[in-house]
Amino acid sequence: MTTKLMGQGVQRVEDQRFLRGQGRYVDDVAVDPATLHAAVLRSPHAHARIVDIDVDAVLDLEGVHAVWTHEDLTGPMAEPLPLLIPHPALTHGRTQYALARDEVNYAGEAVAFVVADDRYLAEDALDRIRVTYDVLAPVVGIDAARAADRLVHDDVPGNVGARMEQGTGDAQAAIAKAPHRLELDLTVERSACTPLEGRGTVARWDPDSNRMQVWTSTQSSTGVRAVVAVKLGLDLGQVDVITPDVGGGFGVKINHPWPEELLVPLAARTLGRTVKFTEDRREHFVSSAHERGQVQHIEVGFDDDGRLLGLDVEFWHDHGAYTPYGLIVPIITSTQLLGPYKPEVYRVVFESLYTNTVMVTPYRGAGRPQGCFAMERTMDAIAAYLGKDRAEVRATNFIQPDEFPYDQGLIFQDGRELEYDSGDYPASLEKIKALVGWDDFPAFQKEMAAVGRKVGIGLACYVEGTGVGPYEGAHVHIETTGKVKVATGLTTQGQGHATVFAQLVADELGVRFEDVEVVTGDTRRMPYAVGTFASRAAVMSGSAIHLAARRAKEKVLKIAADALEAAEEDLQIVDGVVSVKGSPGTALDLGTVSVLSNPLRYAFDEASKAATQFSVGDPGKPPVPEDEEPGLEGRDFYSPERATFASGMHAVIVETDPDTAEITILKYAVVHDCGRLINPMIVEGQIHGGVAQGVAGALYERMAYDENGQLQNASFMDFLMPYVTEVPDGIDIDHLETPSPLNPLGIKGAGEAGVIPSAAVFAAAIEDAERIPITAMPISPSELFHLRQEHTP
Amino acid sequence: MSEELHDVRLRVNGASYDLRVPARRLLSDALRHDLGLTGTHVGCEHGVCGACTVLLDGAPVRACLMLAVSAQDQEVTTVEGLGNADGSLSNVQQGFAECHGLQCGFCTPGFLTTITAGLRDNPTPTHEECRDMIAGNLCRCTGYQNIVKAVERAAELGLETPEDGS
Amino acid sequence: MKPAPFAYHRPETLEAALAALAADPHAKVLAGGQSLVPLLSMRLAQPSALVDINALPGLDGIEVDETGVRIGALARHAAVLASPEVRRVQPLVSLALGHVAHATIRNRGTTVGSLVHADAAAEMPVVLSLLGGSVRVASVRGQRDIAAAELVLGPLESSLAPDEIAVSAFFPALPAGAGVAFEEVARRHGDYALCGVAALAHGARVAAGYVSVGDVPTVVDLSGVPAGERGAAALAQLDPQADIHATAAYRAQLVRVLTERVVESAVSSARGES
Amino acid sequence: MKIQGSNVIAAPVGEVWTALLDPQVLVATIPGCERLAATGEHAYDMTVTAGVAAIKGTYAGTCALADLVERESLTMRLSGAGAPGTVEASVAVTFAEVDGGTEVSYDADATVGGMVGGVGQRMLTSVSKRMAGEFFANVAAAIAAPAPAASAPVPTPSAPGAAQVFGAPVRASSPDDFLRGIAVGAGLVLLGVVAGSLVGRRR
Repeated sequence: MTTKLMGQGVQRVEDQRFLRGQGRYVDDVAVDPATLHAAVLRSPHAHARIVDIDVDAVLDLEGVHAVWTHEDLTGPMAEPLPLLIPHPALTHGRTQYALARDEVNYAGEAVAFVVADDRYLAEDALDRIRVTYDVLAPVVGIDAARAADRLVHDDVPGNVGARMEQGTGDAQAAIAKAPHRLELDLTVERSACTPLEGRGTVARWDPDSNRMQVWTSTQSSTGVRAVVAVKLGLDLGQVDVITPDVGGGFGVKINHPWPEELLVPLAARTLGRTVKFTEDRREHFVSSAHERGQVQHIEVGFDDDGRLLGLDVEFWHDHGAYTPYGLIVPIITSTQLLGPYKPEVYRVVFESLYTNTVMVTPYRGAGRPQGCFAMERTMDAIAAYLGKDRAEVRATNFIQPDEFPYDQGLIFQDGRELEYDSGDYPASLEKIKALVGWDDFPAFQKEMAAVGRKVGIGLACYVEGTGVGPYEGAHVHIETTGKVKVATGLTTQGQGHATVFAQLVADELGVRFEDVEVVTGDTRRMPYAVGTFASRAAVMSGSAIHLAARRAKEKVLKIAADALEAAEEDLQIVDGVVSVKGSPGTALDLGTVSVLSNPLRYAFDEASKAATQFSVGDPGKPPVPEDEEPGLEGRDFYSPERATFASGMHAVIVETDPDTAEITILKYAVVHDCGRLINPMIVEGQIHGGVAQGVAGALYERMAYDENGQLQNASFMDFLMPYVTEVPDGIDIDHLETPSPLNPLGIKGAGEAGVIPSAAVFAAAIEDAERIPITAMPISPSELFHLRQEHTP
Repeated sequence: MSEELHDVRLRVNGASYDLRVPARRLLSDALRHDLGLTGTHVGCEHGVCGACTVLLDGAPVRACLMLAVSAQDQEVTTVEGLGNADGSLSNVQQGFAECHGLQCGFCTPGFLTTITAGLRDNPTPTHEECRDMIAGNLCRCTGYQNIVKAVERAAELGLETPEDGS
Repeated sequence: MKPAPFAYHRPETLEAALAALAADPHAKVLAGGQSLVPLLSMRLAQPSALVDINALPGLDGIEVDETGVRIGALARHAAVLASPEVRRVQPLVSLALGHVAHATIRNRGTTVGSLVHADAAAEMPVVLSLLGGSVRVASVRGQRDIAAAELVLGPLESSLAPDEIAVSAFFPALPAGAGVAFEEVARRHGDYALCGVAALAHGARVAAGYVSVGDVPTVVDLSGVPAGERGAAALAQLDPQADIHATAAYRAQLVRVLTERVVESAVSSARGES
Repeated sequence: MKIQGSNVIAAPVGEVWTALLDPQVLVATIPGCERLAATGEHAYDMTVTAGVAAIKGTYAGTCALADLVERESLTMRLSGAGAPGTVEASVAVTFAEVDGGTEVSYDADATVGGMVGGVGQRMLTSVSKRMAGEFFANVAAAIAAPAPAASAPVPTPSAPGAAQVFGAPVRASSPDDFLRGIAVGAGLVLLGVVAGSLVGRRR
């Protein structure tokens, strides 16, 4: 009997391609001189009316095939892009046009679209387009948006896109009655996903089959498919969307459609040529999406032990110029802010505000880092106020292991109750304290202080709702060769799905891992799917694949039992061979079963010939009896009642230079609980990446907008994505496994976790080293230097 | 007026290619779009990310910071040229496979070329030297932890089964 | 991000290169291209023509004698950094080169190219100024040497005429009994420094050169200034500016801190310590 | 981007005032200015090719002098657009009689967009200030020898309406000046600035 692969650190199958340079990313598709290349003219202004666009000089340029402005768009293409996730609280949702109509609302908004023989010529053409703008004063930053002296959209009073409130009771009353009270004002700046591969789309119109084929670097192929069909007036069945290898997503590629995802197919059909758009780095900074920007006010009432009696949170969310992704980010902040704690009364209200900046959609963590920052800074403040140990105050407020399922009494991002399914927070806390050396730190800190060195330690806890619905599906097909082809609709951008999903199938079906091939994000193979975000892929597609493999297995056993004249329960499948337990001689391989599953028995191959010695089916019934289908396939869908809640705790020790205010990481520790692990190697890789992205967001990366709405650091020279030299040399990781009762595998999502507590944990550690309140993140040496100035009498 | 084209002979992974390209054609684009060697990736086009790193006469350089016409008569090695003659993975590639040194794989070719040259020049690097070897390449997925392990593993493999180092 | 069109010349003699450059006032020289090519791709630089000097013979030399180091226009940073002779005769060159971008950039970028680019944020122009070196330039009109002090007119403006090509640079040797040191603070390893300081101590003379402080490479004479007062003395002669990574006040703090550290280390190495 | 500063020119307010309002002085002092076409009173279209070192771009720009308070103050509104990006600037200029001449103070607010806006703002302030200093030397010189270089107005069909077109004298690239530093110059300066920011990094 082969050992189960679930839980094994199996090496990734996809790496064999990637390591040989045989990955196929969207810009690697249609590498052919006949392919046309697109470029987009973008607004240089943050806020302006378009008076005139003169494209006359473009078309006489040799090698230029076409140019579009909004004037040239008709029907649905001329309408605003869809608002993907409406919400009753989003009373003033606004989305942009594929090409700006009469106004631009951020520097970088698409104004004109050019198609030429190559990208060089397309950019030559952009230089010849003359746009006359009537420049308007922009609204930049949350303060300006709240002041509302100027409006981003004339018809959105106060720049308020949405106002939403929820809670579990009268928090203000609870705070008023509490023995102790505190208030905090906290700020988190903008950052962005910045995957190393930007956005890109290739489209080919096939006039013979009347079909549109689209390759795009997306986190939701089915979403792109649906919108391309609607906007181009095609039937869904005429559009195929294929997601090739994706060079990182981290959230930004879940938004769709990008203007280019519609303009490229439009151009392909209009010109009858394959058309490609590959975004360049600057475009990614000014025309994709950002996140994180939030100002938060917290009022809390607590008792002598630091127990939360009342928590009242108000925050303002900068969602940029448009709201295609609705209120997902602020809703997640407002609910996930609670983390592993159980305040007696909680109330939260937020306003989502328009600014003349790049729009906001989820970035790995999606509002949780801000919420975690609010909650954990509050915990630290309470501990400081009471003179108690920071870990102890947290422990006092933990939901206990025997309290699950625990209903927080709120509505989560998926519209379901915020009910935690499982977890063990006290155990996690003990692990993280041991891992980082929490109890020994004060002594170390004294030692260092004695030699003039400043060190500090921080701790932060989080709970992450993962694996949100509505559903994912899977299709498992056993070929007559015995090879197993698996398809699921969500996409892959580095999570190793081809490996972990193959592990699940190999285990459930009893086939060799090497015989399983997984395809993701191809609407031709699985047209019903949602997408890869919210740490949902393993939970959703993993479960669906597990169930689909089980269906295929049921059919295998039924046919094999018939062929081997044995009872199904006496059969076993090992390494792709079905045999009768105890008598290994009586066996047939899955390929043969596959042949037997199809009454049409041409003896094309050895498997078919081998099959001729067996007879299956009831002569008294039609070859394909009712309720059965030819072929050896299993198809199933997984749709959970609600999200499953992973959790974790990070701790960091930092040193701050007394002279240069440089911040150095001495130790970083993570305790992580995502239920049962499919592939620990891959889960740890996700944590490593999340931690690095967290370090980046806490100490290096920000979107440096000036007061005119110009992004001043739209390059990798000034947007400080860390190199290896900026991340911890080693991350200590310990796992806890509290299985989820909500899915057949007991798993929880792990993709986003690593980044959630970073702002909070670094703020805590720097505050501990400096004895200066840290209320705004990210923080640079320059900013720390000035904080020191302000706090030196 | 159509643009002047220049004849250029590129030697890539041991093979010679004769191209006619405009002077402004970047080496990265010539490799990817003219030669179809799409393993070399373009991540920023201003020389910071390192995804497009290739070996020029054995030394790592940014393909996005070179003109194809300027690579005339020099030996270019891309990720496609790193594997062993028998088709098996090189020690550096093998190290990445064993240590989970890649996730989305987009930045990987630039790391592989850089490390291949780095280990050729220093086959027994210290941990610090392994980190330094990759200090000019950006990766957004891995947090670099496993890439450093991969470099160390590749060095180990190199001692067991030395290669020419391309 | 693709370059605008330009004419291209790849001469094989210096004479041909100078002629090509003289023929077109808007032509630009391409050596390592690590600065120029991104500018071309962003279309911030749109020269009418490029004169690619990479095929010119004899310009990649690194000549070292007891008077100093002469570095040819095609000598890559990496080659200069790897030369033990350079390190022996003028260690400051090697110390500073270690801070120039990343190794991959140094494999292609040229030391002379970075000098004539006249960028106040680059290490090598400061080192050249501090050491009192020079750059040799050629044109159809002949050759001349430009002293470091006259090389930089302003931000990114060197005193080279449009028809001149820098063929080499000379860094004087470190005199016996002298000491040098270099240190910089950058946000990320390999980035443009927020502040960099090079120091030279020789007998009574003590001087420091500043990277990323002010519009041009700036050298400050700190002779006779006691330790502990050097930072303030240097600041009195500098005007640190703000950018998106550092306020002027923070940059001033880095000047204070690094000046004390680096000058002290130059002085002690002059004393033969460390 | 905000830039403030002031300089003293050894000439009476009247002369300085007149010089700044004289298109022939403008066209002669804007470096790389190829053409200046009057589109109204104290309003001009201009085409400027300039940059730092060999890094050049051509900008189509406008320059308008408004809120004129004789010998006291004026507002200069400038805009420029070219391949590298765009510049919109408003400069408040005030004139005051002081010992030894006229103190001209400026308070500029410039918005820089496009590629340059994204990668080149770092050095702008210092570069522009430096240029402002040089400008005053030029203006002083221009006053000493009133714009001999500028050609006489010639009507040109290419000019909007019946505008007067002032051609710039043919000359080698002149030192940077006030207009360059603060106006369309803000963009031009950026060409150099960008070079700085990029080149500083990628030697």
